Amino acid sequence: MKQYEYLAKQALRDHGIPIPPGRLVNTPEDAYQAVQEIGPAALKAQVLVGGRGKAGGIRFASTPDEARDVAKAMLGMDLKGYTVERLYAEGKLDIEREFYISVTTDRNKKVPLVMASLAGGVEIEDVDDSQIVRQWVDPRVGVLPYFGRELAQRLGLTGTLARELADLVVKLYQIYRERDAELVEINPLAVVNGHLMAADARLNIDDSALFRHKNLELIEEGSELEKKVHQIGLAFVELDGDIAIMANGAGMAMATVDAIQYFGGKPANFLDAGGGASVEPTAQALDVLVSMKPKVLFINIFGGITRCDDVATAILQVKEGTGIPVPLVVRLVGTNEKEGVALLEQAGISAYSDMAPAAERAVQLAGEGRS
Amino acid sequence: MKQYEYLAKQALRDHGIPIPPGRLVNTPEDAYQAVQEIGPAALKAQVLVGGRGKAGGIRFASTPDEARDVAKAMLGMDLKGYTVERLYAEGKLDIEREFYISVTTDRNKKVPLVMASLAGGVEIEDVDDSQIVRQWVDPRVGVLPYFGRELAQRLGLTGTLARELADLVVKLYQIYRERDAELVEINPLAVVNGHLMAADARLNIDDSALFRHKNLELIEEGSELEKKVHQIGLAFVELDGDIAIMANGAGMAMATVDAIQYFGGKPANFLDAGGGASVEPTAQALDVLVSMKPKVLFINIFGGITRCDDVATAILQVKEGTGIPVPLVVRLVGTNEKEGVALLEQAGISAYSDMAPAAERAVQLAGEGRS
Amino acid sequence: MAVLLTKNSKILVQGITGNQGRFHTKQMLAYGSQVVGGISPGKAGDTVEGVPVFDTVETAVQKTGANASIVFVPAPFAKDAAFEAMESGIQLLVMIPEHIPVQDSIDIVTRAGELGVTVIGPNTFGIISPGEKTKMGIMPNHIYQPGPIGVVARSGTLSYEIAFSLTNGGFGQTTVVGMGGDPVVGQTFISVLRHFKDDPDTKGVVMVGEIGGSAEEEAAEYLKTFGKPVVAYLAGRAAPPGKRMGHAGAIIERGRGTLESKEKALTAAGASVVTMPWQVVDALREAMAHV
Amino acid sequence: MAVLLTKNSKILVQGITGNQGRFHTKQMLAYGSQVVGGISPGKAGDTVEGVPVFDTVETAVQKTGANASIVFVPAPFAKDAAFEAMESGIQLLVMIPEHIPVQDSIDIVTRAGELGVTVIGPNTFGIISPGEKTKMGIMPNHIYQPGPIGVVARSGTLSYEIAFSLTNGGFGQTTVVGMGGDPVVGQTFISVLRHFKDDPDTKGVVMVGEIGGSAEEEAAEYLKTFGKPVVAYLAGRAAPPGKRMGHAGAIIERGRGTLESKEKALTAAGASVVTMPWQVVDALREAMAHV
Repeated sequence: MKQYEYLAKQALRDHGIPIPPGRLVNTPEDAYQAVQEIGPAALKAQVLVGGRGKAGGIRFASTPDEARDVAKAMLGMDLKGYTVERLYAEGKLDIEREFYISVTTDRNKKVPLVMASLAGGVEIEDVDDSQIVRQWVDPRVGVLPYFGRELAQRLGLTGTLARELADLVVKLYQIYRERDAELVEINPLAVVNGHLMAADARLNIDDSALFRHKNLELIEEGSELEKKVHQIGLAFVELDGDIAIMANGAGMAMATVDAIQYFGGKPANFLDAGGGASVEPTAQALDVLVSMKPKVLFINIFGGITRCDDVATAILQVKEGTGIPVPLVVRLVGTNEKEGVALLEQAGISAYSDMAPAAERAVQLAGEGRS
Repeated sequence: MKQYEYLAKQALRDHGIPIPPGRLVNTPEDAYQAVQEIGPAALKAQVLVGGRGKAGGIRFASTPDEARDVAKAMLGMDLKGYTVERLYAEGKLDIEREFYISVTTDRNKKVPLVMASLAGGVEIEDVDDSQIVRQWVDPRVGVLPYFGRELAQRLGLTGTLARELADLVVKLYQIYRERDAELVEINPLAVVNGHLMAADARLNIDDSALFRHKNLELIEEGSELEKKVHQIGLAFVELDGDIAIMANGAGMAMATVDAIQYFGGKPANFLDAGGGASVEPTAQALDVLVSMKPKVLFINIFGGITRCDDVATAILQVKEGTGIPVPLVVRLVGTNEKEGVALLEQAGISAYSDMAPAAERAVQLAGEGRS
Repeated sequence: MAVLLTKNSKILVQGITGNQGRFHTKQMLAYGSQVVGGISPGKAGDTVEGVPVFDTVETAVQKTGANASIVFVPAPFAKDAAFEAMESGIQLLVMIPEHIPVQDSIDIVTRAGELGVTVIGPNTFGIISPGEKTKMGIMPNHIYQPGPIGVVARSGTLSYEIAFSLTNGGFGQTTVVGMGGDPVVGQTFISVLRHFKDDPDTKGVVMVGEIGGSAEEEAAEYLKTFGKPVVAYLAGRAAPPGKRMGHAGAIIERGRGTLESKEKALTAAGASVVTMPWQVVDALREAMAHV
Repeated sequence: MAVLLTKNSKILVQGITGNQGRFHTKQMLAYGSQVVGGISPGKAGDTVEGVPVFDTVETAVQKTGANASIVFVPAPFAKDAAFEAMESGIQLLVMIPEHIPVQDSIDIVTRAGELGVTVIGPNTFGIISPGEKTKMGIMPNHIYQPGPIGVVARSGTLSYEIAFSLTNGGFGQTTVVGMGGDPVVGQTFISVLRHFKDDPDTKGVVMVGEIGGSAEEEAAEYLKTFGKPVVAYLAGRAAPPGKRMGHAGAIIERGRGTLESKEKALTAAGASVVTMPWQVVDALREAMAHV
C-alpha cells in the first residue's frame, strides 16, 4: 500500500530523519496559513502517480494570498485520472546537492537491499549503474551505524555528510523493518546548508502486513472498478481491450491474458478468481466483468481446489440475474468437471476442455484475431 | 536499577499484560480517592526492600476513610531503613492459584532464561527445583508464541491458562529485551476468575543501558554514603566493620576486604577506586572514607593504569585538606611506584610493597586480629 | 524417483483442525502421504482422519519421528508456526498460506538457511512426488503420474494445467515443486534444479516461470551446466509494466522482470522456451529426443 | 608458546584516536604487539604512533590483512564496533569497555558464536602472551615474563597482583587471559582452559575467580579431565550476599555463586585452592612438583 508523500515524510520525521517544514493542506485557507507559518512553499498534490511535477501537480506560492489561490486551483483538479484531495505545503529549500537512498527487499537474495547514489533527484532507473552503490543487509544483524559508514565510504562521502548518512541509514532500515515497508525511498536526499534532509520520500507498506499496522489509513490505488473487485477480495487489473477474462490462480489468469493476445485478441482485464473461490465471489466478479460491457466474456478454469460445479453455478446465477448480454466462452476442467459441464449444458452453454481452442474461439467471437 | 512495584506494573500494562486496578498514592487524600475508585485495596509501600509485607509495608483498607488513615500512618514511616514516600493502592484480588514466571540472563549460557513454576507466591529460591521449568531463549529467534505453548505444556497447563501463558511470555520477553531488564519477574502470577494476572512484579533495569532509557526516573538503592560515592562514579558497599579500605579494581578491592578479614580484622567497606582513577575522584573517595570515622584507613594499590604518584597526590591532598585523623596504612606498587612512594615519604608516610604485611599491619593498628 | 519429498518423509500438519488442514489431510492420506501427526494447540488427544493431534510440534516430533511439516495456519501466525517447526527439528517445511508479511518470510528463510531446513513456499500449492505416492500440498491428486520429468513452478493452477498436459502427453513426473508466488520464498529455480540434476530418475525438467524479479535470469546462468533438457514456459507476456498481476511477485517494476529478458536468457542457456502452456508437451518431446 | 594471541596476530585498534586508544596503542607497540591499523571514522589518512588510521574496519582489513581487533570506543557504541569487526572478518576481538549493556553483549557473543570469532571481554584488561611479545589490552607491560604458566582471570588489577607475584616467584606465563567482569562475556573458564590444555608449552594454570555466577563450578567439572596442575584463587570471601562488589558479575544472589560452593567444586576436581593471593606461588610450586 503506497503512502502519500506527507505520510512518508511523517514516518521519516517520527524516526528522527530531518525533513523540510511542511503542512497538510485540505482547504485554500489551510494553504494560506501554511505559507504564513513556513514562508514561500511548494504546494504538492498528494496523489499516488508518478511524474506529478510535469503534470502540474507541484506549484509554488510566495505569499499566503498566492497560496490560497494556488490551492483553490489545485484542490479538486484531475491529475492523470486521480482527483487531488489534499496538498502538502512544504518550505522551499536551497538545495546544494541531490542524493538518492532507499531500502527495499531483494527478492533473489531474500534479504533487504540498501541502494544509494550521489546522483539523486531523478528516478533511480535513470541513473547509470556505475553510480549506484548497493549494500545488502544480513537480517540477523540488521543495520548498525558501521553499515552506514561503509556505505558513505563507498559513495565517497566524508565529514558531516558521511556521519549523517551513517545515522540516517540506520533509521531508514528501522522504518523498513518496523513498518513492514516494501520500499522506503528518499529521493532527492538533499544537502541543505551542508546537512542531509529528505526532500521527497516514498513509503510502500506490505499489504500482507497491514494487520499489524492498524493505525494506518487505508489508501487504495487503481480505478473505481479495480477497487470494487479488490473489495470482493480478488486480484483485478483493468487492461485496455474488450475481451473480459476470468481465470483461477494468478498464473492461470496471466496465461489466459497471454493466450487471448496470442490469438490476436485484446484482453480487457486480468482477474484472478482465486485458487479456491466459492460461488458467491465468483458470481460477484462475473457481475463486474459484465458491467465492463466487453465484446466477449471468457472464463478459463482449471479446477484444483476450485470446483467446476461451483463455477458453473456462479455463471448460471449471473446469467439468470443480471444477465450475460455478450457471447460467453467457457473452458472448464478439473475437480467436479462432469457436474459443472452438465449444469452448463442444461442452460445451453457448451464448455471447452482445452485452453487453446477456447481462447481462439473467444477472439473469433470478438471479431478480432488473425483470421 | 531496581524499579518500584508500581513502575514494574506500569511496564507490564504497557506491554499488554493484565494487572490489577491500582493507583499511585502520594498523600492520604490520594489513598481516599483510590479506594473510592477501585474499592477495597491493599496499600503497598513503594520501597526496594524484600519482606515488605512482614515488616508492615502492606496494609489493607476497605473504605476510603480507612484508606486515608492507613496512608497517613504509612507515608513517612521507616521500613528497614528506607523512608516510605509513596504507596501503591491496588484492588483486592480473589486469587485462585499462584504461579511464578520470570525472564533473566543466564550468565553461563549467555542467553536469556525463562523460569516458570506452578508453585508461585513464595521466593523462587524456596521452590523445589523439580517444580521449576526452565527454558532458554535463542536470542536469534527471541520468544514467539510457540515458546510459550511449550512452556505451558511443560508446566502442565491447558486451555485458557495455557493460551494466556503463551501470550504473556512473549510480552514478558519484549519487556526484558526492549527495556534492557536484568530481571522481569511476576510473582505471584495469579489466577483470578480463571485468567492470568500479575499480582506482584519486579523489574530491574541494566544500569549500563540507562543511556537508552532516558525517560526512566533514576532510583538509587543503598545508604546515603553509598549514594554519595556512587555519584563520584565509584563502586562502594558499606560493611559493618571499622577498617576503611580503598583499592583499585573490583577484584583487588574484594581481595583486600578478604585479606583484612583473613587477618582477623573487620572491613568497614568495599571501595573500588577504579582501574585508572585520577587524583580528584580518588581524593573524594578518601574524604568519604575518613568521614566514616574508621579505626584505620587501608589503601591497597597495584598500579596498572592507575599511577602510584596520582594516588600519593590524592592521599596528601586529603591529609592536608580534611585531614586523616586515623592511622593510615598504604601499600603502593606498580606504575610510577618510585615517584609515589617518594611523595608519601616526604610527608612521613611509609608505604608497603607487599599486600600481606600491609593488611596485617592495618588489622593490628585497629587493635583487632589474631595476636 | 523423487527429490526433497519421498515416501520416507513423515509429515505433520500444522493447523490440522482448521477447514483447510482437515480437508487436505484427507487428500494427502488418500494420495498416500505418510501424515503422522497434526498440531492444534489445545486439541492434543483428538484425531483428524485417524491422525493424532498434538499441542506442540516438539511433542509431535518426539512421539512420531516426523521430519516434515505442512503449515495451514492463518498468515499472521505463520511465522510462529514456521519457527516452531524449524526449532523442533523439521527438515522440510511447506508453507501454504498466502499474505504472509515479507519481513516474516525473510526471517523464516534466513533461519531456514542457518538450520539447513528446506522451505517450500510461502504461498505455494506445495510439492508432490507421484512415483513415491506422496505429496505435501493442496494440488488435485488425479492430474499427476509417475515418470521422468521434474517440474518447478512459481504459481499453482498454471502448474496444474501444465502437469496435467504432461500427464496426458505421456510424461509422468518425478517431483513437482511449487516455489510459491510471494516476493520472498524459500526456494529458487536454481536450488530446485540442483536437486533435479542430482536425481538420476529425472530425465528432463519443465520450468514454469512468470514476469517479475530475476529468478529466471539467474536460473539461466545455472542451466548452462545443467546437462538435462529443459522446457520453460513463462506467464505474463501481455502484462503491462507497473501492475501487479495477482502475485506480489508478478510485477514488471522499473524495467526489471520483463518477459523478454527472461526468455532471452533462458534461450541463450539452451532451454526451449515456449509461448503458450499447451506447447510444453511438444517442446519437451522434441528436447528429450535430442538427448 | 601462547594461546589465542600470537606474534602472527595482526591487530587493529578501534577508537585509536581517543585518549585510551592512543595511549594503549603506544603501550602495545612498546610491548611488541603487531598493531597494523586503527579505526576512527572521519580520520582516515591520519597516523597514531606511526599506525595508519582508517574510516572502517572493512578497509583496514583489506589494506592490512588484520585478523584481530581491540575495541576502545565508549560503551554505547561498542556493539556497533564489535559487529563491524566481526562482519569484516576479524577472528580475535578484545572488548575493553565497561558498562556495555548486557543485551548488547548477548548479541555480540551470539554472533561471535555463529561466526567462530573469539571474544575477550567485555570489561576486560585483555590478553597478553609474554613469550610472543604481544598483547592486546591495558595491562602494565613490566609485570609479565615468558614461562610455562597459563593464567585466566575474571578481574584486572587482581590478575596483575597475581601475575606479578608469579613473575617474582619465577613462574613466567604463556598467556594471561582476562575474561572480563561483566555478567555476559565471550569466554568461560572452560573455553580458555581448553586452549591451555592443547598448548604444549603451558605446564600449569592459575585461575583467578570470584563470587557470583557458577562459572567456577562449571570449570571444576571440566578440570577433572584437564591433566595439568591448577591453582585457583577466588576473591569475595568476605562479601555479603545481595551486594554487588563492583563487577556486575560479582554478586551472591539468591544463594548462588557463593565462595564455598566454588571452592568445594574446584577442590573436588583436584585444583589447589588458596585463600589469599600471595599464596598462589607456593601452591603452584607444590602442584608443579607433583607432576
